[in-house]
Amino acid sequence: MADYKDIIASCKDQKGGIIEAFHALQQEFNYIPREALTEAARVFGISEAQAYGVATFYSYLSVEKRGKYIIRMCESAPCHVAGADELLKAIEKELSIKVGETTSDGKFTLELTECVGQCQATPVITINSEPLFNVTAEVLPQVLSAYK
Amino acid sequence: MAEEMRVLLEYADKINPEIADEYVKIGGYVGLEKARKMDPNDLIQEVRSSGLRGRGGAGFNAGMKWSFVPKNAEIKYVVCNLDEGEPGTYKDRIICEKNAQALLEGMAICGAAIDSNQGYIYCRGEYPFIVKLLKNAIKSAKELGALGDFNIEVRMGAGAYVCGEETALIESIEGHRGEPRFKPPFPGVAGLWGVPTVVNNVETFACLPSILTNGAAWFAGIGAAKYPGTKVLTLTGDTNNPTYFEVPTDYILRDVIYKLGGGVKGGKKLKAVQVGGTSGAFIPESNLDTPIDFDSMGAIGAALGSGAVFVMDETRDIVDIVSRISKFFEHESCGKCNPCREGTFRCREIMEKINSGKATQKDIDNILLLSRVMKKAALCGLGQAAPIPIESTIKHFADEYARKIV
Amino acid sequence: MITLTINGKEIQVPKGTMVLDACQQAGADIPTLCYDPDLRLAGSCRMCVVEAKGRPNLMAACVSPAENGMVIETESPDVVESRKIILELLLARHKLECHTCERDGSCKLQDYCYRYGVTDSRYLNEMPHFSKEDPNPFIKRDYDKCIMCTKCVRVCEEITGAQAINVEDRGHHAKISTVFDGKLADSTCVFCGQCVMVCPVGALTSKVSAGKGRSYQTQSVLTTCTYCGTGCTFELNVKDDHVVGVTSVRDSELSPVNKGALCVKGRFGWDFIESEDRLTTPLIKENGELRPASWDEALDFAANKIKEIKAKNGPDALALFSSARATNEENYLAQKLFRAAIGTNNVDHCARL
Amino acid sequence: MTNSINELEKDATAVFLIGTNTTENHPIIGYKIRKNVRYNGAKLIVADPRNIELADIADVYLQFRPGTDVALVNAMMNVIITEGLDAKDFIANRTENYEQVAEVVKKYTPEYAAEICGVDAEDIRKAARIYATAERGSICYAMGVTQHSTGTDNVKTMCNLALLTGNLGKAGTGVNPLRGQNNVQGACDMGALPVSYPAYQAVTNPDIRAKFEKAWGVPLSPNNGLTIPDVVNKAHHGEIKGLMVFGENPMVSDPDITHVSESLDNLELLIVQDIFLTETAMKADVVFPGVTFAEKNGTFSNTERRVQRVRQAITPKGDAHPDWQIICELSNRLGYPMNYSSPEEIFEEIRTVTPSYAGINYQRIDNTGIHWPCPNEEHPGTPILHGEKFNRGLGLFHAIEFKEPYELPDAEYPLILSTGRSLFHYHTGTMTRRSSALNEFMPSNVVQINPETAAALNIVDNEKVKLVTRRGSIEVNAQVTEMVPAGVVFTFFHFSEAAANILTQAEVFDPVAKIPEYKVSAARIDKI
Repeated sequence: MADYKDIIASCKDQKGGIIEAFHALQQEFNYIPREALTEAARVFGISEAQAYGVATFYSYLSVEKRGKYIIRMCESAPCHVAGADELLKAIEKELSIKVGETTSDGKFTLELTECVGQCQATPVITINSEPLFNVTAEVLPQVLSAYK
Repeated sequence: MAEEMRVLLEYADKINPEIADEYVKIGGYVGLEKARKMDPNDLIQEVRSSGLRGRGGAGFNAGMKWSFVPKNAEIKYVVCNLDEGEPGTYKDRIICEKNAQALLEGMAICGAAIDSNQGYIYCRGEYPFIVKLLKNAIKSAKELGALGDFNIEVRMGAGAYVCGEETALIESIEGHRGEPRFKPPFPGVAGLWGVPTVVNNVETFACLPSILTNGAAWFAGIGAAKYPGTKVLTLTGDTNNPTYFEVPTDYILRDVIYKLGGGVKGGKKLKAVQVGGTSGAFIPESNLDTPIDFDSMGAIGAALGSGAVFVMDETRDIVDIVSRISKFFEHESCGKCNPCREGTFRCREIMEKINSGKATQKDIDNILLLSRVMKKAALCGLGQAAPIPIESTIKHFADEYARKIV
Repeated sequence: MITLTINGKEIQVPKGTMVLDACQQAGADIPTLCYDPDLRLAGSCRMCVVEAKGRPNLMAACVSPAENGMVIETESPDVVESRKIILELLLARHKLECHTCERDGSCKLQDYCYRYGVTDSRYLNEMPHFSKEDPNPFIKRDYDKCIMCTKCVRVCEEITGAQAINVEDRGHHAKISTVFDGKLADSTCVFCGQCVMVCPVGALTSKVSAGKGRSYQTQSVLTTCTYCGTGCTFELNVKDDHVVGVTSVRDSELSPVNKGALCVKGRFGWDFIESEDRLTTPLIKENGELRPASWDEALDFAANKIKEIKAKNGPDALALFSSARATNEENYLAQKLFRAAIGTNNVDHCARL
Repeated sequence: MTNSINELEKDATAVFLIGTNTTENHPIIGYKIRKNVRYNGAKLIVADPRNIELADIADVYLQFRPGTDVALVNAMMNVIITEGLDAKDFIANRTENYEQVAEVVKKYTPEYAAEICGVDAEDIRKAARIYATAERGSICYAMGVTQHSTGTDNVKTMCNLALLTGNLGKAGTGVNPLRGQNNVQGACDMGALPVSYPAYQAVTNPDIRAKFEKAWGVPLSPNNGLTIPDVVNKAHHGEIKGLMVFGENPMVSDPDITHVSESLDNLELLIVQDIFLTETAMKADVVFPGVTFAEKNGTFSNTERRVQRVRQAITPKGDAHPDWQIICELSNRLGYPMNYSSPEEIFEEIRTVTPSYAGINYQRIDNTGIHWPCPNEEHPGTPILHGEKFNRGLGLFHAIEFKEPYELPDAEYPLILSTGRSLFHYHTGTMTRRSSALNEFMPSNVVQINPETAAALNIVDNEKVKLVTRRGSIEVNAQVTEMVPAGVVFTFFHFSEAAANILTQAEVFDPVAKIPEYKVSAARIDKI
């Protein structure tokens, strides 16, 4: 695993780029580890409390450990009418977790999201930001099996 | 007239948007070259007289917006809003995927007009692949020398609808919580890092190359007189053809749904259509013959907004959908101002109560009162717009509510 | 100068004046919760909204510059309706325990609800549960009373510069927290209590003063701090002849050095005054033990001994360590005592220590 | 302070902090400086052996070896002169003796001083340039500069630096000692000093003495009195027989407490007037119960010379008396009548013999205090000294050579020990140790040790250790922290049960100011 200090340092020339650094950290760790947040605050010249405020503001950033794959289920109106609720229930059942939880093997974390801008093929889920289209309860096990 | 008119998307899928050279071969970067030779004042005037109005939501004349930027400021920024978060909207993504170079060229034209050599594109966190595409496109354009000394940096959001609001977007680029600022000062005077900043939407910038190439009069002659040009729409919901279209702005809503969209899915009847994203008003069938331009939409209490067109068939439960929409706003409120932070929360509570059949007329009265206060007292557009779906459905679909209350 | 009309009254203000100040100049009392003239503007509580003719929405007076020709109403039906609803929304998230709240009687939420006749909230339903015990001896944090004005965040950042707290999360989940929502003691907090000073409600209160008296039960006496040499001024809160707290004076005339800002010692280090250990009677040493004595006895004892030494060894066998804690008047008298009454210049104090 | 506190928030464009842990010991001043740096872009130079909070936001942080202040500042002057950054007009018009200083600092090249101070030569250059090129540069210092055997030299060197750059007499400039006690300025102003009457009027000057003899109606001693260390020593030798200690606690605050204790035990008469039974009061023959600031009226003069009101809020506890009344009673019994009806009446007398206070009265300072000098009732007070000219006319440069501290580390005592204050306590702890919240938060002393030093000694955080010097030892918990550099340890003097001043030296003082060398003692740490 890359060192969080190097990851943060690679973003330091972007003025105000702490969110970029958070993205880069999440690329590696899937969340923002505490010591990395402290380091990022230092590098970007803001307080830890401020950095924490930023990290907790955005729904795609997390300061809590998450699984290897983050499944985000879109809930916005176009997906809602396309059956998002049913799909969500199917995912919860399939993985035996509720929204916000991580599977016991640390593989999947399930989150809700608002519109991901792929409304040509609803309902949509994303796995680690990759959109998957027209997902139904029937195809779900097959879709998830592609993620090891 | 029921045809698409493709200006921005004319060469969709015919060129690789990441390769500047391909864009040049179809006449790209001619507009920028022309702009660079013009006096900045004349350039601003040219854009102004084209009648181009912001495609982001507020519909402000782009040239006019630029003219507010103080000439004497040493540093100025051009910022592109690619945070399209309105549910049902993905037209900026399409424009980037099909014609990213036009966006870059448009930003550089704006740079020439306001004397700025630094641009930022703020791309929503849901589109990491667009960030990659844009970075490649910028690299290619820089290597070709097409952008001259104009530089563009791409920054990625991280899941916050409110960052589509221009001052929240600026805060986010600065590395802060994406909370909107109060205005004035407007970004044109004090924006990114406190210096004058023009913030326009992807689609607005992408219109500029053709305006410069073909002339302001050409553009002004397309579509609605007061909101000229074309508009990229995305059709979602109960439609037979859930995809994007580019149409002139005098195109009417009925044609979007029935001609381009091929009608309501399953041959059902239409109950409602919501235009402009999830903050838009619900439009009943009776208003379908309205042109989509900004002012015509405004006249029926709706808004063109992002150009999302969400179709709901006769079987849809309006209260359930609005209840879901109220959850969206609760989730996306930044929490800075009281009317929005508390209001969106209570709106969701009341909508869920109505939806579950436990509410009374008193609850409807309470939510209408709350909506009125949010609209007039919230700090930014999010809190002001959040009650619109509620109000418009209580107005146009009262029977749907009446059915659910005790 | 620009001219504007406020509640039918025409007034002139310098360009750049905010509507809030113009309203105040026109005699209109505008309610505010997030506004603080010493802090960066937030414009977020929206209590100060006023109606400007010709504008579609209400404007927040604190962040809106006055413009020439503006016509403003500060208590129009729309304005009053908005303020009432905002108050109801805040009441719906505010743990109502005025009966035991330290800030009962000095709470802005209470004051404004009273002013606008807001008795309860039609939006009362789910309540937030943000409060948890913060084990520090100085500041009680009860965020179930917090109304999110963020003055504490701004004062911590801008006046003290400790930057210990910020808004965490967003929307209705937003709350004030330290990094990773930890204890204040583990943060960069220096317990200056500036946050307590600016909190408009009972979300942040002094643990040292808790239960000792509310604002309407106490008298305030302006004085100067007894600790370091900065010379901060503050008010001692007095109830039944006991000091029960320290509060800030924000007025720069009355608090020229600190403008209400204090440090942990000034704000929370006052209860030594009421300590059980205080000396309350003169003492005389007898057989190696100090025993209580009357003033006459103690003073006579001291005076006689001084006279004796002076007679035997001369005045320079006597010395005074005066006090850098005592007043000018006392130091003057003390040195005068030794110089004029005893006759020695053996006078010093601990300026070097 | 030559200048006022609020200038540090608004006017200063560069601030040079040396030997002051401002945010802990003068928090409000520290906050103002931080605000100026963060929001107005003021430059900040911090010189301190400890990595204090403000070092985090400093443009240059000089973590120099304790006691090498003169070498450091001489080198800054060397840079300023070499690079032509000195204020030539100011030097020519308003100062004298420049040449001597220029000559002395020649050898203090940044490289030479860097060797002595243990800092980077380039940082000395940077610091010098920032301070010298600032439009308005302010020097602030505290006990970190003065509590040395070379304290007076250190202070004079700061003055040299200000004179060299013309940073005096304007808003945001000056040489600003931050004084540690609420009324240490006032006590000095009031003549609680062995060599001067109120307003620093020399007791040895016959004209002045005549003035005071007239005012007070008795003949006065023509001889300078004794300083506290001299009194303690002479009590030890039996020459001082009687001592009155008023609101002081030398059994905690003074160097080498064992020595102090012996001295006090040797007295025929010890009178203590205080609010608590302090460690000193326990030794007294007679104790007068005084009152706190909350129980009396009067005035304090703060570090910027602002005279402010103290107001009585409650009646004195029990049978305690306001201190001024006790002194009057005692004086009356000594046959020298003092009959004042109020502190205000005393203040009216002060004005008549204290020219710098002559224009101040209780009405004028009812709301806002006034900075002395204030010679008459029309005078607005003087926030900034030395505007047009210095008291003596021209500003005098003093050529100062660097001298090592008295007690340097050696094989037996390899560490440098400095003592000082915590944010959470005050002085001898008489008040703060009895403030419930403060004492709960910080109930006991610690010794700060650098992780490297701690590792070498096999000591872990929170471990109880024995801190030893040639005078004695205390047992304290180790606080392993980067705040102190390797080889330096720091402890607080507030705690009588683990009193830092058991460890400090009573035989070493600055020869002029008689200030003890609290900032440098040779020490060692033993495991327990």
